[in-house]
Amino acid sequence: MSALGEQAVRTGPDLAGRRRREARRRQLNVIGGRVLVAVVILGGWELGARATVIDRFFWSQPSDIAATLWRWFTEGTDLGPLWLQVLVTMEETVGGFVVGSVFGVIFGVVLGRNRLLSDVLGPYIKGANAIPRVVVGALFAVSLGLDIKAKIATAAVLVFFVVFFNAFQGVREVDRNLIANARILGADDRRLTTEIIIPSALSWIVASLHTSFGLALVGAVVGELFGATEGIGELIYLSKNLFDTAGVFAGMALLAATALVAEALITALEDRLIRWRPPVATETRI
Amino acid sequence: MSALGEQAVRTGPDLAGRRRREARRRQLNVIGGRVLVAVVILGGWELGARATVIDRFFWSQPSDIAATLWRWFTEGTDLGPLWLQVLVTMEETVGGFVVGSVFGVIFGVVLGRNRLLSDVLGPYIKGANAIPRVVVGALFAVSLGLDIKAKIATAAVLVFFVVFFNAFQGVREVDRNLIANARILGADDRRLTTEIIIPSALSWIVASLHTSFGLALVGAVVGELFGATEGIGELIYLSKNLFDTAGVFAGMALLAATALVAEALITALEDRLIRWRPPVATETRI
Amino acid sequence: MTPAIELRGVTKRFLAPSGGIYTALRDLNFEVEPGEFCAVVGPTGCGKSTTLALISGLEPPSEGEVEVFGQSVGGIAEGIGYVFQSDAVFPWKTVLENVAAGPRYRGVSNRDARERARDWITRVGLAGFEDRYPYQLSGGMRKRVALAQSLINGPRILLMDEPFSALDVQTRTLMENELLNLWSATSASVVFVTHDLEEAISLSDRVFVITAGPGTVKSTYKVDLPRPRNVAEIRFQPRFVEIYEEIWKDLRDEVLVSYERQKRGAA
Amino acid sequence: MTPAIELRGVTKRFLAPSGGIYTALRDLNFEVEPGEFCAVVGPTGCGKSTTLALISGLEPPSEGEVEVFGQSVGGIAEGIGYVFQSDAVFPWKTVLENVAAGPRYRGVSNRDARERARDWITRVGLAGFEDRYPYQLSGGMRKRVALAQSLINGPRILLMDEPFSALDVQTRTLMENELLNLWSATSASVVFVTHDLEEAISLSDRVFVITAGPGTVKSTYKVDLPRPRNVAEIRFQPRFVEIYEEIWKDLRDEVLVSYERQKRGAA
Amino acid sequence: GSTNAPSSGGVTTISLKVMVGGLNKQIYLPNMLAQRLGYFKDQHLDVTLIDEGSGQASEEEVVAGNVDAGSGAYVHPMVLNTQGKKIETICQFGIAPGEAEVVDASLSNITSAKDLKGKNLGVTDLGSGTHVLTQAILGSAGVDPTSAKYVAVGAGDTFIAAIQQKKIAAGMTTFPTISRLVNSGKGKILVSLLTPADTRAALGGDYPFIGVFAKNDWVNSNKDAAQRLVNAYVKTLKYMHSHTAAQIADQMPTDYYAGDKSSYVSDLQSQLAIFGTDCKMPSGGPETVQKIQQQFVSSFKGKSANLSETYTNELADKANA
Ligand SMILES: Nc1ncnc2c1ncn2[C@@H]1O[C@H](COP(=O)(O)OP(=O)(O)OP(=O)(O)O)[C@@H](O)[C@H]1O
Ligand SMILES: Nc1ncnc2c1ncn2[C@@H]1O[C@H](COP(=O)(O)OP(=O)(O)OP(=O)(O)O)[C@@H](O)[C@H]1O
Ligand SMILES: [Mg+2]
Ligand SMILES: [Mg+2]
Repeated sequence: MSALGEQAVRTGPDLAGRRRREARRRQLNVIGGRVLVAVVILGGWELGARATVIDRFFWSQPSDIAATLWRWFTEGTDLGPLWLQVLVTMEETVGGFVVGSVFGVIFGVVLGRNRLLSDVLGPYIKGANAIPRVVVGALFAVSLGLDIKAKIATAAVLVFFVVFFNAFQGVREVDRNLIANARILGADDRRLTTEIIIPSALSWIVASLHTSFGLALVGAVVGELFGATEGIGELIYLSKNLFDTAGVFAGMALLAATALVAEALITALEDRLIRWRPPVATETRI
Repeated sequence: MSALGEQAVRTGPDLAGRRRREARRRQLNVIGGRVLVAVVILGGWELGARATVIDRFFWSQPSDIAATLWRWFTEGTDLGPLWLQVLVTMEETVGGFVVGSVFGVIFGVVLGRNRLLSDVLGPYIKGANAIPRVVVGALFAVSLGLDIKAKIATAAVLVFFVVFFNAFQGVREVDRNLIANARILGADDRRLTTEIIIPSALSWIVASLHTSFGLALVGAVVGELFGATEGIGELIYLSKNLFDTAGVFAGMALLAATALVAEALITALEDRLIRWRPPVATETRI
Repeated sequence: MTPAIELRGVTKRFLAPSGGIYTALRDLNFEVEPGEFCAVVGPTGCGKSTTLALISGLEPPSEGEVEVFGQSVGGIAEGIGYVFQSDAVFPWKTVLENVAAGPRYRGVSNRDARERARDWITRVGLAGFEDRYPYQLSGGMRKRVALAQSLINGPRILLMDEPFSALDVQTRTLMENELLNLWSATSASVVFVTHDLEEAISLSDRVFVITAGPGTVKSTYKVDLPRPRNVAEIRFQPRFVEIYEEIWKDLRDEVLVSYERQKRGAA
Repeated sequence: MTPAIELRGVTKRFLAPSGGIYTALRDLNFEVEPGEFCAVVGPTGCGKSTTLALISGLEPPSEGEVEVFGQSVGGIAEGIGYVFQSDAVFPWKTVLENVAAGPRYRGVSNRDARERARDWITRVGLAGFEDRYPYQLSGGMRKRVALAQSLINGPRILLMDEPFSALDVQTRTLMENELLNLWSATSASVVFVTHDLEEAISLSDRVFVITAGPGTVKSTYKVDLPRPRNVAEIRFQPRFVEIYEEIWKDLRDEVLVSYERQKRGAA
Repeated sequence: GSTNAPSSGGVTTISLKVMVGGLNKQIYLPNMLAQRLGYFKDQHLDVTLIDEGSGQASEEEVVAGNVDAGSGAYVHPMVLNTQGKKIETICQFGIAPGEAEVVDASLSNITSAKDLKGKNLGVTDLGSGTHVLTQAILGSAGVDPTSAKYVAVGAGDTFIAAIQQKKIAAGMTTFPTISRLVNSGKGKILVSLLTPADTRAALGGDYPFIGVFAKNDWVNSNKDAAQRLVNAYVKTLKYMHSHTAAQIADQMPTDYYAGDKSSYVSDLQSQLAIFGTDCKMPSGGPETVQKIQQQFVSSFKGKSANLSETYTNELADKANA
């Protein structure tokens, strides 16, 4: 602050500096907390397994899981090199995520804007949401073939509903004052949608994207139940069939790691898109 | 309106009456639209199947599905009377729905309120969201036993994440002015949570409940993969294994119908809880 | 000549929370000539904002007829500018984008719209704040953004709901003069809601006094002060004081009625 | 005696959108004695609301020290009432619930809280509207709900940010008198932000004039008018007019500076 | 679909997709073994083996034309035949199911299939092959199959958990679940369908189980490809009968016996007998299967398949010639 060349203040300590230090300490706390949680969970699991409190046959143990991951990493998996499995699943996931969320947003916005349409189609969409994705995945495998299309479709279906319901509600939550103002200012339906409704519903949509990427991964894995030759899901099923519990957990760890990377990207996107908000810095203060 | 005994107005037609008539016409339009959609989908499907454009082996046809439903209804299913299957699945679903959404709301609110906790636990929750529910279902079956507990847990896991992410975001969206005001008025943390945060995040939470019930059904059906002897999911699997596609679709229709009933209940709840909103009647006008 | 705005026998009712019906406006008759500047005063809660909502087409009347330039209003009417009583600037747009929104919506190219917006931002005294988001502005500044947002469209009918109430006296006087200049150049019809009788008189051709309770027009006063006016000076003219006294008596009665009634508890 | 409120060398900066830093308040010094009624006036955007936010503890100062009753403020301070400039009533609570919120939060039983709330609702002239939700109220009515909500807690320090700007003159005068009655009974320290100099003088013991740009106290004026006052009458006392003239010159300069600077475009 | 590409030797290489209902299960072993031994390549076939979680889906994919051939139980072509979908087995590997009814070892009072009356019995999935086989062993032992309660418990750890949690008294399953239970002393084999002899004793005839099938149309119009496929499988079966379990296991991917090769080998040892040597349908097998279907599967009651359309020995005969 003083670098800005402003005059020194008469009294009081450097609050800005104090807050910077606080922020740094917070950061350390967070990392410490995360490590602590990991140590407690993994340590407890490992010890429990070693003390046979936890049945290793069903639950494996962290050291075995790490060893499996290491083996996959260095020697490749049975289905081929590890990166290939990750890549295949990522393609399916990203495809499903994009397709599902684009359709979810479009349907959500259109139905949110149009009362008649939402009244007419609402029950069908709500009913469809109850159809088990495993069954849907099988139908897709039959009708779309066994390549990536069916997996993308399965992932997209999982994503669609979550995004749809949020986009729909987000649209209906838009401040009526703002809509009125935009209308008066001359916004036509298209403008109203792109400039008022969507920005305003954005936090709803982005919130659903946080869940969605994980769901897209789940969908891709479910899709790999049917006719896959590679992918993380296939790796998990193979391990499961072979009673290789460590492999099952290793696969899940891979999925979790993938999701976290994607999460970081979505959060970055969110921060960019919602710049017009008061910064979260003071959030802790109130 | 004139029943209120107010003086008649000089000019202008009875606008209130006109709007009442409009509302009635709208209602008819909605019903007509719904029927039209049903007729187009089911009719097209039936005709397509009869013209063998659609392969009945994979897609069955509405008349067969209806016949299967009727048979289940009148003669019972292979697994026992139909109501029993519905009841079993409903128990699992409602259990999973309640457990999942209660935990989702609690975690969402607590983490939404506490920056440190959300920073520490966030990655774990986001990672866990990417774990395929089918695998989780198997783990639950192993650890919780093969009875209703495992199915409830599977359904709850599906519900949890959706509700959690929405509740979390809903809490963070609360108008900072209102929080400031409540703080100044003397609200402690508990009051702030119950009287400001939750009411304000309510539309977020309720929106997630709309998706959640469907997901709970899906979870219950996935749970029925393991250790079930009855339930709608079991009925679907049985039909599927016997290449009885009509049975598969009949089961899905049952799920959809169940979801719609639940939806109606959630909507009623929503209307009760969010009475403080401007009524939606004028929504169509802007 | 058809009036610019005409309300005939308009009644507006709302559903009260008890399930009953609350009548906000009853049998309101109201005419604004083209190019006329009208002010509306009345006790709080008498239905001033509701009247503007009816004219703009945002709310339908329960009974009666609302016409703008001879056309019955059945939705958002064309060519209207509306400065809302409550904040309605777009939080996700900067000041510049907020002000440029109107022209852009009406098909002006992005560049031109921004240019005109810059001009208007300067007129309302916000130059230098173009890139701010609304949360970074003070209350008065947000109000001025809203003002520029409406005026930039050059509306034929301008509805203003206490637009200057958040401004300090000096800024307010400046803005009032600015508004009069603009208005005389465009000959728009203005309906100006205010709770400040001085402001009402110094700006307008006609003042409508609305009654308490279910609002209706109690009386109208012609303001026969010469134009162009300077609002800072006009208040000291003897004719102004005369008009003020006259309307004030009328208004005060209404306000007292309203206040007393509310104190007693009539919903 | 320790002052009720003391700001020493307070600077408040905000991050400007360009990434730079905008200084809203610079080296502000400010003291309010216990039981004193202070008014703060200044051009829009000079930092009046920011000052209140600092005192309440909602915002931390960038530099300098804020003390309330000798205690450094490090969060929401105790015993404070705050009438916000923008709407902050709870939309999901009825008028009654909104007003009763404060006492309930402070441990008063539900019944008693409601009883006291009813009393306050009547005092602000909203009897009969207890069951309304905020969206069913007019702008002025919402403001009065906010007022009752703050006053019911009997705060030792009362921060008011243009609380009466949405009210018509008559209601406003009534509310001002009501406020003075209340204040004299409780001897709370009041910081009253307004853009209406008349209001500032007629209510307060001391008037702070804040400079344009980065706000700081330009000058303070003692208002040595006798109490109890009737705000409707006091304006006509010669001493009032004297004080008014004096402050007005000072203030007008600031407002002009602010306006000119904004016209030229200094962010 | 199959694509043809000229190869260096003048013989065109044909690409085929074969979907397998559980590649790593030992009863499906000839598929992966043929691949690993290079027998497909020898026949100028480029075969992609697609793994499939559930059995029935591979038949559906064959019918849908998404794959050229599938590997699964013989009963499926039979059921599909009654629904007008014509697919036929071109190579029958297993002439016995390779399944066994494993009983909870702590239930000493259950000593034969008769004692299963009224008990909870585990099957992988309702309506699946294990369900039908369980009903068949009960029926053959003179117990009313409807007197028992069938619980879908999947396979693997969920099956083992079901036994441990006393959720089921016994259940029909395959290796390696069988050996896991038996080796740990948690379960013992009550009725074995692991060898042809045991199967005949339990069900009164051969029960052809896993094989390779394709659409009849496809076989007729792709005679050459089908023949080469069967050639490769016949060669594989012959390899299996001329080598030890350990030698066969050496050919398989290491993940298939992750960490525990010896139990993989011993499981395989006890299973080798279910495999035929010539890809041919055992005589009388289809009739046995159909009889069991008609007796115990309610949706099959009163139906009968045209058995001659459900398999062909023609290709196998040529391959063996
Ligand atoms: N949606 C609504 N439901 C019920 N009552 C309403 C609704 N909107 C407005 N009212 C009532 O109508 C009356 C007129 O409201 P309006 O906002 O027009 O007042 P106003 O004259 O603009 O007051 P102010 O000067 O305080 O802004 C008020 O009593 C208000 O409570
Ligand atoms: N969060 C923020 N980020 C950046 N600038 C801000 C922020 N909050 C306030 N400001 C700036 O600080 C200055 C003072 O704002 P403040 O709201 O205190 O003014 P004010 O005196 O209350 O004005 P008014 O009378 O119009 O309400 C303004 O220029 C405003 O743009
Ligand atoms: Mg109003
Ligand atoms: Mg302010």
